[in-house]
Amino acid sequence: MTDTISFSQEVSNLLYAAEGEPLRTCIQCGTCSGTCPVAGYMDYTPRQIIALINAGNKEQVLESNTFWYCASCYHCTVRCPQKINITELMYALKRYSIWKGQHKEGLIGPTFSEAFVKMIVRGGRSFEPVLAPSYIFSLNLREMLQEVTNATELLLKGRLPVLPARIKRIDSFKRMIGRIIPMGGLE
Amino acid sequence: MTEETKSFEPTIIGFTCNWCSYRAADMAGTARMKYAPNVRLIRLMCSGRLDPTFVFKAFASGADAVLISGCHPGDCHYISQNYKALRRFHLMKRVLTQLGIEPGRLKLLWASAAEGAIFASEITKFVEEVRALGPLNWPQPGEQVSTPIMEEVTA
Amino acid sequence: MKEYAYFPGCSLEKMAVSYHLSALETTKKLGIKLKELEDWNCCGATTYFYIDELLAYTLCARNLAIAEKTGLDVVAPCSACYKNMYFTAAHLKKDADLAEHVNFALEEDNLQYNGNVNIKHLIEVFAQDVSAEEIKSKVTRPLEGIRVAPYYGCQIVRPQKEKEDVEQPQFFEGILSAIGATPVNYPLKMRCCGGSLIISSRTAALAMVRNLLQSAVDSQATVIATACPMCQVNLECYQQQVNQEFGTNFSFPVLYFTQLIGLAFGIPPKKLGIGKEFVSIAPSLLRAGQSKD
Amino acid sequence: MEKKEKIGVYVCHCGTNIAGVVNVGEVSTWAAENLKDQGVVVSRDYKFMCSSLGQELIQKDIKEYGLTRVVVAACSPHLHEATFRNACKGADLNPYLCELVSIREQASWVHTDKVAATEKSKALISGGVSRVVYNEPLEPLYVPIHPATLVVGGGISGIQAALEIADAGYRVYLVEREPSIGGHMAQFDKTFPTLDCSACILTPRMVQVGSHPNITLLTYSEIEKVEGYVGNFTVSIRKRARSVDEATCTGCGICWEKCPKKVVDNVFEAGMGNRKAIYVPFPQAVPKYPVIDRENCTFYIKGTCKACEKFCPTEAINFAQEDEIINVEVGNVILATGYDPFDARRITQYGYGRLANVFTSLEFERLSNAAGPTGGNIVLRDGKTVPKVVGIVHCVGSRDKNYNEYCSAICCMQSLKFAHLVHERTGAEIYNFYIDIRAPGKGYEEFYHRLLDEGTHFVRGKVAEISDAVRLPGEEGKLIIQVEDTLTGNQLRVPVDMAILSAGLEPRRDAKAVAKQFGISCSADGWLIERHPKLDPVATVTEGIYIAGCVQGPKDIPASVAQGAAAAARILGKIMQKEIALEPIRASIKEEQCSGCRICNNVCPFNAILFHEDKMVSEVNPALCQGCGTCVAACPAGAISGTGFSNQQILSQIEGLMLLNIKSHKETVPA
Repeated sequence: MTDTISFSQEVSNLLYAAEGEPLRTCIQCGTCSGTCPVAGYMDYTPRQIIALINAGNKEQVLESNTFWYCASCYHCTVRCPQKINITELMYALKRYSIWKGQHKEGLIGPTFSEAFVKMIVRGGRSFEPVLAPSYIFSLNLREMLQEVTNATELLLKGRLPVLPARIKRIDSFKRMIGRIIPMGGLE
Repeated sequence: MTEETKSFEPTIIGFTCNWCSYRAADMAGTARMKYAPNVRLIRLMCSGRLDPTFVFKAFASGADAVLISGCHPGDCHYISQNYKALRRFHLMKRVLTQLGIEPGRLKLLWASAAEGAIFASEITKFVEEVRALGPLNWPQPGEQVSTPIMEEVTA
Repeated sequence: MKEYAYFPGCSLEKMAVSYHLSALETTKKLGIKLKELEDWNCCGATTYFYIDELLAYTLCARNLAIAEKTGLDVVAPCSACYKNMYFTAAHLKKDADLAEHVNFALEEDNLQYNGNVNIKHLIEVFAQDVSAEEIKSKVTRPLEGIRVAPYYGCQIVRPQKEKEDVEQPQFFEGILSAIGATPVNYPLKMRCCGGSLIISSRTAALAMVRNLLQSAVDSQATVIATACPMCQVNLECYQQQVNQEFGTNFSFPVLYFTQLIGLAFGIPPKKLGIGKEFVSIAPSLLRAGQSKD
Repeated sequence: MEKKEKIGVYVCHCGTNIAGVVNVGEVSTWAAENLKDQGVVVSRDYKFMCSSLGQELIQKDIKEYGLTRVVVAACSPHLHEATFRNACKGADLNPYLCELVSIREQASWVHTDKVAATEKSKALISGGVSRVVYNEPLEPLYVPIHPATLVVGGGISGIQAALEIADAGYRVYLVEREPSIGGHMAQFDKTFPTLDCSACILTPRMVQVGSHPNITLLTYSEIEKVEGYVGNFTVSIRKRARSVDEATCTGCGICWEKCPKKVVDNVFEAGMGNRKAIYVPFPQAVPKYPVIDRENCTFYIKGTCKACEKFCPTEAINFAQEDEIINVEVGNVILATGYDPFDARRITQYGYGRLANVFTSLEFERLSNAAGPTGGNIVLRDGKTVPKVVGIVHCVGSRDKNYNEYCSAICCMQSLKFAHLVHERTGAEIYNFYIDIRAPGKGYEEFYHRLLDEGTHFVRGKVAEISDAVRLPGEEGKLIIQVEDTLTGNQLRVPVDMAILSAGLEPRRDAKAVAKQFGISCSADGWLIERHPKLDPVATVTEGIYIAGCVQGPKDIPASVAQGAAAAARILGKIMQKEIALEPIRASIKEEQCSGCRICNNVCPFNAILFHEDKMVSEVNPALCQGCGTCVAACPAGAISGTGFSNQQILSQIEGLMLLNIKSHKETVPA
């Protein structure tokens, strides 16, 4: 059988453990978008994204910045009258777009997340200076200067680590991750 | 036999009361909710009518499991008779254990007339549980009844 | 003596070291021991959860498995770590299939998670496990007249866990009252600080920070109290950028709630990491802390 | 060997409802072939068994084949058992020798696997055939119907029901919890969409109730206990002490004028106004007698005052009055206990109770009521400022899985009414925040158009939050309603002076307890369940208990009135019949087998089993027995049999369901 699954189902399938009702139950009331602190910066509001997904407009969804602008504040999720887990939906879209290598040009989100994941795999803990190159060059000049100023001040106040943090059992830690994701996929 | 275990379809006898659980089954029907076709229902006026003989008769007649279903505690049409069913249920579970039958083959389900969805999903779940237990095999004479008798935790 | 397994999380190692210091100092005063989790790893932050859920659950489960061996409840001071670990534990409890996957990976590190760990946010320890009376009894320098904006942020209360009030909780205010401060009506106390958008979507995040700061000013607060390293850094360290972006003139102190408690307990400011902030705290606050010497 | 029964099996297609999944032809042939030994002499399938042609088919067979038993495999017995029993009766076969097997609700509608559904249908029919052999001919029990009716709840629905029955010449006991009848409708100023004055249309009805010779009005009263069954209920009513003697009180009003104790009226005035400790809820109250609110009366608290007693010209004040228990006999009951408004405090982000100028719909009703605390002036909480911008929030507590999933049906129209009143009285700018406008009643859509024409703004979007977090110029001192205008995709911050939360309807807090008291059930939402959602909307599964108005689900005034009248009509029909046939499902004790152990005496919840000390045996009183069968199962001597559900019937049905009655199958079952 050549059952083609809808984009809505594809996205739903990416929500491994998220609870909540399926996207098709959305009543388009706009509570999520009314609540969202970032809605004004998004190409489409969260409600519109759900409508586009349910309509099967995959390209339009993946090319939008909406899910990269989600701040994970979960405010929409706790208010949704249909109990749709909208924040997890945004995660699923990020995942989908990274896996497919398809996303809007000029976004910092995708490169930053990749760098972050690699860093944890290498050391087990977060080490801010490693992250900087992943995004610093995507910032505009003014933002880059801001970032450097901030880093300097943090360093002066003793709030920035000089040496990368590492957990002790890093080898077994890496093998553990290897059981979930083949290492080649990340390194 | 091997073929039977491969696609074992248990047969389950279900007892419902007339007021809540049978109506829950009706509700599941009216709402076209789907569930496994392995359960055959017998309507009683009340779960309190359930004579333990019925359960043993069902097992003796070849049923792989028995479902007892009634109104929620406190909602009985006959005031409190479902509590009597509850007490008999615990008793029957013990007797079954002593006879060497897995107590998981007897299930008690409270379902109100509005809970068609719960009724349907619980039946499907139960069928899966019984499927996992396999066909009911009465212990043969001389066979050791391995299930410990007194370890059961009473609810 | 109460004891907890303490998961500081990556930020508290350096970036939010003052949170770390003040958490240890204040809990000590209350007779609580925070025992740092042995060889803990990053909780995965938000990033892992959108890259690969299974991997993210495994990262959290490793910490949970280590904690389980101690038999103690886990305390996380960072809201994101807390949320990640809380929901990892919840999902693992409900989903046997997921637990099996995760435990398969944990085997490589000779670990196993059996689902028996409670996770708490540090502020819950102060709000629930310790009574207001106990806190009051340790206060030597009540923060009288200090108007504090209690900033809850997001992930302490959201997503919803049980039936608790996620829109207008009051536990933060309760703690502030216990140390003699005046919690102000801070209408944006539940709104987001922008989180990691400060990196990925700078303009949006700065606007969010601007709103939060403005609301605190409008509420006539002296200081914002936070319970999350991310919130603290966004609210405090980016004020200059906010000012550049919006032509504002913010210079508003943002402290961890544990630092405020520490001041009220009479702990020397230095031991609480005070002095590491970009925006110096108002002298009045320090004075309030020290006045009854 | 007993005489062999002749059984007819009838398999219904129910159009495609059954035949679409179950192979009815195969089932029917199978029954004819395999259940021959059980006595099946004829087996047929037919498109619609319940049609008159289908029934005639059965009747013809009964005559031609001399059938002694009938098994119909069709829908649930709760739907058509009576139909087929009557058909058998028409052919002179005792109706209780007919057995209904549900292969629709239990097979075709719930299974997708056609083979499995067909096999299951066969087993179910086999069970029915095995059982019906042991069915006994029974005669229904006839009991007289008491011509009086109890109506619980004095809102518009209960009022309508009471008047219909009383006008027909029968006694009605109308019980109301509050001091006056009138219900929520008495609190409203206008009714949608006609904008009739609510009081003008309601009060004449209330007066009629108060003066009707056939209505015994019991206000400030509650149901204490209900016993009996259809036709013969005994109801205990607690008439709470009013502290006012109704026989001497003239309702002159001097007492509440003189009473020095002011109390915030949280019931009738929704907290917007005050009353006295001795009070009538509103001027047109029926009955006109006041009550003393003992929790707030100075005399009951401190032991002094008695101002009311001093000034009462007829010495009607009686501080020592006690609750009275009144027992009444009724044949039928109507429950019309209405609804509670959704508590808007639960949605904390809407700020009700925290932000002063957020109002609930009930508060607004009082605010806009000419007889209300502001004389109908729509003003802010300060009591004087007229709002310039008003936001009306729809769906508060409705259509939201966090609160109530259902649509409360009346809030759209209620909101439109509010918008109109605000427009008319203040000229303010009005925003309606809605998800969908639901205006399905007569004249409702037209009313919506009228509002559009009046210039009311309609913003399609569920309000995210209402706050006092001002940020932009022009927001100072206002409430900010944050919402997405979903039609443009823009996030809006709408500054308003007043926000009205159009709260939904909820089941009464004690609806569950009331349902239990009267032996009926609630849906998952908490509304009482009707016997059939389409065809029997005011009856319940318990004979003699009817429901009307919002107790059954959210509805507007016309629908509530219609249901009140409908319930009354149903009951009048029953009263006219003078008696009712009860199902003869009863337990009976074989005296010679009874050991006199008295176990059955204790398990019976209806005290229907008597013990004869002289003979040392127990006996069932058939009028009290409800037929649950618990005693049958409990009797250690097997001396009790339950008609209609005997051991033999059920044990045989089990064998039938397991197909043990079929020779070929028997051999394959391991010993």
